[in-house]
Amino acid sequence: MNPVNYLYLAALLFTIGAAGVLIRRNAIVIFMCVELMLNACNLAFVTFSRLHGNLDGQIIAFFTMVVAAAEVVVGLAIIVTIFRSRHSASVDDAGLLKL
Amino acid sequence: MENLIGLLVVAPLLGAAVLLCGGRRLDRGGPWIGTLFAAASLAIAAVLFAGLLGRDADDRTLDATAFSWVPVGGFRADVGFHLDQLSMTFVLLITGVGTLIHLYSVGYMAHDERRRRFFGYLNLFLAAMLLLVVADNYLLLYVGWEGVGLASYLLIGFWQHKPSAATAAKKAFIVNRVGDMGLSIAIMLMFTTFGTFAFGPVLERATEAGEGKLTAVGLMLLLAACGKSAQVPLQSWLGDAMEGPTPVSALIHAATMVTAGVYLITRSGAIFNAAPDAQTAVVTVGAVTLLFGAIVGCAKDDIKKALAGSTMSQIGYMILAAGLGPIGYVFAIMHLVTHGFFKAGLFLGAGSVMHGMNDEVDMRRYGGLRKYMPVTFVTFGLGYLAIIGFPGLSGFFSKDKIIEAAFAKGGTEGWILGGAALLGAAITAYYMTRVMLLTFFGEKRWQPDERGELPHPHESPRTMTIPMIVLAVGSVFAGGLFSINDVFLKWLEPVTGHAEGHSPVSALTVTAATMVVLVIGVAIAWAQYGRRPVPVTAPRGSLLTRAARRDLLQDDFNHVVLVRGGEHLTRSLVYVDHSLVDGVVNGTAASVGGLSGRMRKLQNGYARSYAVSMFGGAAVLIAATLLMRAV
Amino acid sequence: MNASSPVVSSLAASAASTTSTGEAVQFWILAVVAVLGALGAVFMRQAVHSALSLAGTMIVLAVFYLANGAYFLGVVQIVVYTGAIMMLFLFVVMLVGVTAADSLKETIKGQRWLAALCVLGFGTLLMAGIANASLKEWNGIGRANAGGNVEGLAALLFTKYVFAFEITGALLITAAVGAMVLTHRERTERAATQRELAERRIREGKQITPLPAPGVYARHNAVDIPGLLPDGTTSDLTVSPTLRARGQVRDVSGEALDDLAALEQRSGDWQERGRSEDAGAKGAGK
Amino acid sequence: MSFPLLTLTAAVPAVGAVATAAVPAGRRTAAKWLALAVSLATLVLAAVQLVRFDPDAKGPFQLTESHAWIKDFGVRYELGVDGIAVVLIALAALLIPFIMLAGWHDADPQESGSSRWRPTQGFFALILMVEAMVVISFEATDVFLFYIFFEAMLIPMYFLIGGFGDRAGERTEGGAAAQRSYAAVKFLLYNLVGGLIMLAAVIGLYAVTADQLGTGTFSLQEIVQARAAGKLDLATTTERALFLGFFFAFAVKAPLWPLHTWLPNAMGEATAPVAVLITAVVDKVGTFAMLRFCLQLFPEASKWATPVIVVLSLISILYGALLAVGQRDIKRLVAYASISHFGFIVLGIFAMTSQGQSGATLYMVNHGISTAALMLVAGFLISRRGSRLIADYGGVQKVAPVLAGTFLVGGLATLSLPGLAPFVSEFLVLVGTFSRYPVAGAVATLGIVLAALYVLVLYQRTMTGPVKEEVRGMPDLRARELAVVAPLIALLLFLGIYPKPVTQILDPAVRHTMSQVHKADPKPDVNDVEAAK
Repeated sequence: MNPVNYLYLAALLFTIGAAGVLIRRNAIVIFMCVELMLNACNLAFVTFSRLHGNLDGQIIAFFTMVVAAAEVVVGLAIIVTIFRSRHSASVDDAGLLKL
Repeated sequence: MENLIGLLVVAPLLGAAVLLCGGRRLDRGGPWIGTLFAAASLAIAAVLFAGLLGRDADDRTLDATAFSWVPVGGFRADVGFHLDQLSMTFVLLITGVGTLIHLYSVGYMAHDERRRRFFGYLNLFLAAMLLLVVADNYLLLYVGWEGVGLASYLLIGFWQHKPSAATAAKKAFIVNRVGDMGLSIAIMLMFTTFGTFAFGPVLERATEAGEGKLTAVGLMLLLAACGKSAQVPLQSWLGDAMEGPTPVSALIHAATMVTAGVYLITRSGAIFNAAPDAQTAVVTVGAVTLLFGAIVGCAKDDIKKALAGSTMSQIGYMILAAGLGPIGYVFAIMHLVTHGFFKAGLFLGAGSVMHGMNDEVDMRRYGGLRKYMPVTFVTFGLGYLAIIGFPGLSGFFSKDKIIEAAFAKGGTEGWILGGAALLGAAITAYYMTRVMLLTFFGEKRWQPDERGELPHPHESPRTMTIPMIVLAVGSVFAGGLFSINDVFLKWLEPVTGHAEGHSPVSALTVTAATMVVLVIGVAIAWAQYGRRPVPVTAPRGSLLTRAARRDLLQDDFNHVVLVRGGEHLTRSLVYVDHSLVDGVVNGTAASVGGLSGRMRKLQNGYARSYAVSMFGGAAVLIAATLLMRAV
Repeated sequence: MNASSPVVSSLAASAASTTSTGEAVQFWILAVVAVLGALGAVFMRQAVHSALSLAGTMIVLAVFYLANGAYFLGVVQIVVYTGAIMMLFLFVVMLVGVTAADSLKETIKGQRWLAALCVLGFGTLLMAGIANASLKEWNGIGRANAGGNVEGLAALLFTKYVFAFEITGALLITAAVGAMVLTHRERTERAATQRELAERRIREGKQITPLPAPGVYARHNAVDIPGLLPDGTTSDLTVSPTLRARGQVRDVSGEALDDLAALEQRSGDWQERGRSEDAGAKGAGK
Repeated sequence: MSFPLLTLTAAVPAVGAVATAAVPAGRRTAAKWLALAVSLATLVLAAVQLVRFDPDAKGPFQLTESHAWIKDFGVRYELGVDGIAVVLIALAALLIPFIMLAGWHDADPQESGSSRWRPTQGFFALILMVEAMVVISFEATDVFLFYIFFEAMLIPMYFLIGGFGDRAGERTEGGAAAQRSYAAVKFLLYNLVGGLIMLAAVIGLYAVTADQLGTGTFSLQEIVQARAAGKLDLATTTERALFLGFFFAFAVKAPLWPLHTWLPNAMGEATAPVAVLITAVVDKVGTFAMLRFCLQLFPEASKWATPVIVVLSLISILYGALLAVGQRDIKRLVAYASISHFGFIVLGIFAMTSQGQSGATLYMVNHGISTAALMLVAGFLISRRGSRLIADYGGVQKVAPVLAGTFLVGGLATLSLPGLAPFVSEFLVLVGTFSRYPVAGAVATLGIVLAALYVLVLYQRTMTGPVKEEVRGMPDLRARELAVVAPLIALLLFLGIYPKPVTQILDPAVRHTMSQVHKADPKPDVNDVEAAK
C-alpha cells in the first residue's frame, strides 16, 4: 500500500470535520469538529515527515497540538461564558457579541 | 479741444453719479443739479461746435483717444472719441433737447418724491447717448448703445409700483437686447473681417471685403437699428414704453435714443453702399414701418401711444432715407433733427395736457382744451403743423426731401417707396389732425378721475412752458434754416457724402402731390372728428381699426409665439433637467442602493453561513491553484 | 516500543514507496474505524456521544502516528488529546448540559445544501490535489529516527524551533489566564438575601414551598427518579430539568406500585397463619 | 527660490483655520474677528504676489518653490504661479473676507446655549480651510499635489453645505435638513466620481512618464518640456484617454452640461456666502485646471476634443439660461445663471484663440465678482424675508431702495451690461469663438438675450410692482451689508471701464498657453489693417 492513503484519510477526516462545523449548531460539537480537522492536519503532517524523511513535519504537528490545546481552553471558556449569559450553547443564538 | 469731447460725456455721467449716490440730502436740490450738468454738456457742445465751424469744411473732425480699454493679444479696443459733423449734429440735438427736457422735468416731476433718482437717470441717459454718438469704434458705440438701453429701462420703469410700467421696461430692454445681439454679431463679423472695429479702418476699407460679408454685417446692423429705433419687426416695445414719465417719452422715445438706429446706419454708410441687398432690406423695413406706425397711430386713443405710433412712422421715414444711400443720408439726418424738435415738442405738449388733466391720457376725454392752456395749444399746434409737413415749417422741408429721394431711387422700387412715403404722409396728416381735434377742439368730454373729481385744466408752470416754446420755435424754423442754400447738406456732405438722385418726377410734382395728400388726410380727419361730436368711449370700429388698436396684432403674435412658447420651453426644460439629467444621476444612486440592500441579506449574522462562504472560498482557491498547475 | 511490533517491522521497509502488508491491513481496518468515529462525532445527536466517538477517532489517529514513526506524537496524542482535551470537552458538556441546540433540525434556509455542496467540492478538490501530486518517492522516517524519535524532536525543538517553542509557552500561559478571566464572573449587584429571595418567591407565587425531593420511599433516592404523588403518578418537579431534557428520567412508579401490592399480599398471608395458630393453641389447651 | 511666498499664502489661512477652530465656545465674536483678520492677511499676501509677479518675465512660472516630497513616486512639492494663477489667487483672497462679512451671523447657533458644539468657529474655520486649499491648488505645478488639494477641498465644502444650510430652506418641502444633506451628499459624490476618474488618469500619466522617461514624474514643467523635446510622446489614444480623465473631473467641477445638476442643489441649500464660495471660488479651480493641465499636458487631445466641448458649452450657455428663466427659487436661478456663465468660460478656453482665452480667464475673475455681488445681496434679501421663493417677494424696491439698487447692479453685471466688468470678458469670449467658429459664436450670442430675460424677470417679480404685505417694513441694507456690496460694485465698475491692470497680467500667460497648444489666431480677411492705420 502506498502511504499516500494516509493523506487521503486525512483529507477525508478534514472534510468530515468541516461538514460538522457547517451543519451542527451546538458550539461544543462544532468545537470538536474543529479538533477533528486539526487532527486530520496533524496526520497529514506526520505523513509528510515520513515522506520527506525528516522530523520537521512532526514538530509542526506538535505545535499544532499545543495551539489546539490552548485554543480549546480559551474556546471552551468562551462557550461557558456565553452559555451563562444566554443559557444556550447554540452558535445561532450568539448572533450578536453584545446582549 | 479734443479733451473736451471726453468731458462732454463725463459731465452728465458725473451728474448721474452725484445724484444716484448722493443720498437723501440731495432730494430737494437734485433736479437743478441734474439740469446743471445737462446744461454743462450743452455748453461744452456749443464750444466744440464753434471749434468745428472755425475749421474749413473738409477737416472738421476731432479725434481723441482717452485710454486703451481692452488690450488683449490681437484685439485692441480703445476708449477713443471721433467728433465730426455727423456726431456734432447729434451732440447738439441731444444736449439741446436734453437740457430743455431736464428743465421741463423740473416742473413736471416736482411732486414726485423720487425725482432725485429721476434726474440721475436722465443724466445717465445723456452720458450714454453722447458716448454712443462720439465713440470712434463700434465696441464703444455698443457701450453707449446698451447704456441708453439701460437708461430707457430705468426711466420707463420709473414708476415701478405700477406693474404695467415694470413690465413695459422689461419688455423694452429685452426687445432691445435682441437688436443688441445683432450689433454684437456685426462687430464680431467686422473683427473677423477687418481685424478691428474702429470706424476709420473699417469704413475706409469696407470695399475690400467680400460683398457677402458686408451684406451680413449690414443686415446685423439693421437688426440692431430695428431694435433701438422700434422698426418692424422689433417695434413692439415703443408703445408700452409710454408708461414712462412724459419727459422721458419726449427725450428718449421721440427725440434722441430711438434715432440711434438712423445714426448707426448713416455712420456705417460705407458698408451699406457696398452691400445693395442690405440697403434693400433697410428701405423695406423703413417703408413698412412708416406705414405700420402711421396706421397704429390712427387707432390709438391714448395720446402718448398715438404719438408713439407717429414716432415709429417718422423714424421709418429716416430709415428709408438712410437706406437709399448717399442720396438719402443727409435728409435722413435732417428729418431726424427736425423731428427731434417737433416730436419732442408734441410730447411735452401732451405731457402738459396730462399734467392739467390729472394724468388722463385718453384723448376721447379731452376736448376743447385750447381755451384752458393756450401756450400748450399754440406750441402743440405748431408742432402739429410741422409734422404733417405744412409748407414752410420744418417737417415740410425734411419730409419732402425724403419723398423725393424715395422716388429718385428709380425703377419700380422707386415708385413703390415713393408711393409708400406719400401714403404715409397722408396718414400722418390724418392721425395728427385727429389728435389735434380730439384734444383741443370740440366740446369738453372730461371725465372724473378715479378720485372722482373732475379735472380743471390749467396752464403748466414756466419751467414746462419755456422748453415747449423753444422747441416750437425750433420746429417752425429749423427746416427752413437748414434748407437755405443747403447749408445742412454742405455741413454733412464731407461725412456722409451726397449724390443727387435723378427723380423720374420733378421735385415740384412731388411737393404738389405731398400737398394734395396732406389736404386729403386733414379733410378726412376733420370729417370724422371735427364735424360731429366724438363719443367718449371708443366705438367698436372696423376690423382694421381694432387690429390697429392692438398694434396690428403684432404684439399678440409675440405673446403667443415667443412668450407662451418660451414659457412652455423653459417649463419643459426644467422638467427635463429634474427628471432626465438629474434622474440619471439619482437613478444610478438608487440602483446602487438597491443592490447593496440585496447584498445585505448575505450578512445574516449566522456564524455558520459565514463559515460556509469562507469554506466555499477555500474550495474556489484550491480549484484555482489546481487549474494554475494544470495549465 | 519493542522491535517485534508490526509498526517497527514496517519501518524497515519504510524507505520503499509501499508499506508492509501488516501496516496495510492495520490501515484499512483502522481507517474505517476512524471515519466511522468522525461521522459519529458529526452526526450523533447528543454531545456526549459525539465526544466519545471523537475520542475513538483520536485514538486511532494515535496509532497511525505510531505507524508513521511519530512515537512521541502518538503518545502525546493519547495522553493530551484523548486524555486531557476530550475529557475537558466532556466536562464542559456536563457543565453546559443539553439544550435545543442538540436537535439536528436545520434552521438557516439552504444552509444544508450549501454546506453539502461546499464540502463535497472541497473534498473532491483536495483528493484531486493529492492525487495529481504524484507522491511516488518516499524517504521513510527510519533515518530521521535513527537517534531515537524523541531525541530527534528535542534536538529540533530546542535548536531550530526554539523561538516558536518559547512563543507557544507564552501562548499557553496566556490561554490559561484568558480562560480564567473569561470564566470568572464578578458580581455586579449585591447578592439577594434570604429574605429577599423568600419575598420574591412569595410574590411570584409559582412555587412557594421548596421543591419536593426526588426518590421514592426509602428504596430509590437517586436524582433521576421522580417522586410519586399520592395517586402513585410521578411528579416532574422532583427531578432536575436537565435530566428531563435529556430524557434520562427513570420512571419507577410502575414497579413501586407492584412492590406495594406484593407487600400487602405477603402481610395478608402472614396474618392468615397467625390466626390459625392461635386457634390451634386454643384447642390444645382443653 | 528665496522666500516661500506661495507656501506662506496657503499656510496662513490653513493655520488660521486651526486657530479659529480652537477658539473656545463662548468667544464666538473673537473667532469671527480672528478669521476675518487671517483672511485679510492672506489678501495682503496675495497682493504681494501680484506685486512681485512680473508679467513680462521669461518662463511659464514665477515665485517657484520645489522640494522632493515622495521620492519613490517622483511626487514633488512644486509651486509656481503664472499670470492666470496669480490673478485667481488674488480673486479668491479678495472674495473670502466679503464672504465672511456677509455670513457674519449665518453660523450663530439658533438656540442661545453654551453647547460644546461650536458652529460659528467651525463655519469660519472651514471657510479658511477652503481658501487655503483653493490657493494651493492654484499654485501647485505638480499634478499629484494639485490632485490632492483638488480633492481635499471637498471635505470642508461638504460640511459647509451640509452643516450650515440656509434657514430659509425650511419653507421648501421635505424639510430643510433632508434637502441640505441631500445636496451635500450629491455635491460630494459628484465631485468624488470626477476626482477618482482623474486619479486614474493621473496614475496613468505617471505610468507613461515612468515608462518613457525612466523615472516617473508628476511635474507639469518636466512633462511639458519632455514633450517639447520629443523625449516623451504619448500615443494618440493614450493622450486622449488621459485628457478625458482630467477633463471629466474639471467638467464636473466647472460645471459643464450635463454634469451640472449638483450645483443648483448645493447653491440652493447652502447659505448665500457658501454658495458664493462654491461658484465664485471653488469652481474656478475647475476651469483654471482646464487651462493649466488639459491644454498644456494634452494639447493634441484638447484640439481633438474641441468640437464636442464647444457644443457642450453652447448647450450649457443656453440650457442654463433657459432653466434660470424657469426657476421659482432665487438662489437656484443664480445657480443656473452660473452654469450658463461657466459655459461661456469653457467656450472661451476651447475656442483656442487668444481673445477667447483671455476672455475666459478674465471671465473667471469677473464672474466671481458679479456672482458674489448678486448672490450676497440675494442672501441679504432672503435672510430678511425668510424665503427663497421669488413669488414671496414684490415691491421690495419701494421699502428697501438701496438693497434693490445693489441687486439691480449685480443683475446687470450678470447680464454683462457694457461698462460693468463681465461685458468685456463675455465679449472677448464671443469674439474669440466667433473668429474660429462663427456659428458657435452667433449661437452663444443668444445667451445675452436670455440673460437679460432671467435677470430682469427676477428683478421685476421681486423688486417692482405693488408692495407685498410680508415685505412691508423690510429694513434696507445695514452698514455691514453695504460694506460687503459696495466694494464689489466699485470693483465691477472699475474693471468694466479699465480692465487693463488685469488683462496685462493675464495676457502673457494666455499667449504661453496658446503656444503650448500650437494654435495661432485666425487671420482677418482684410489683412494689414493695423499697418494701414
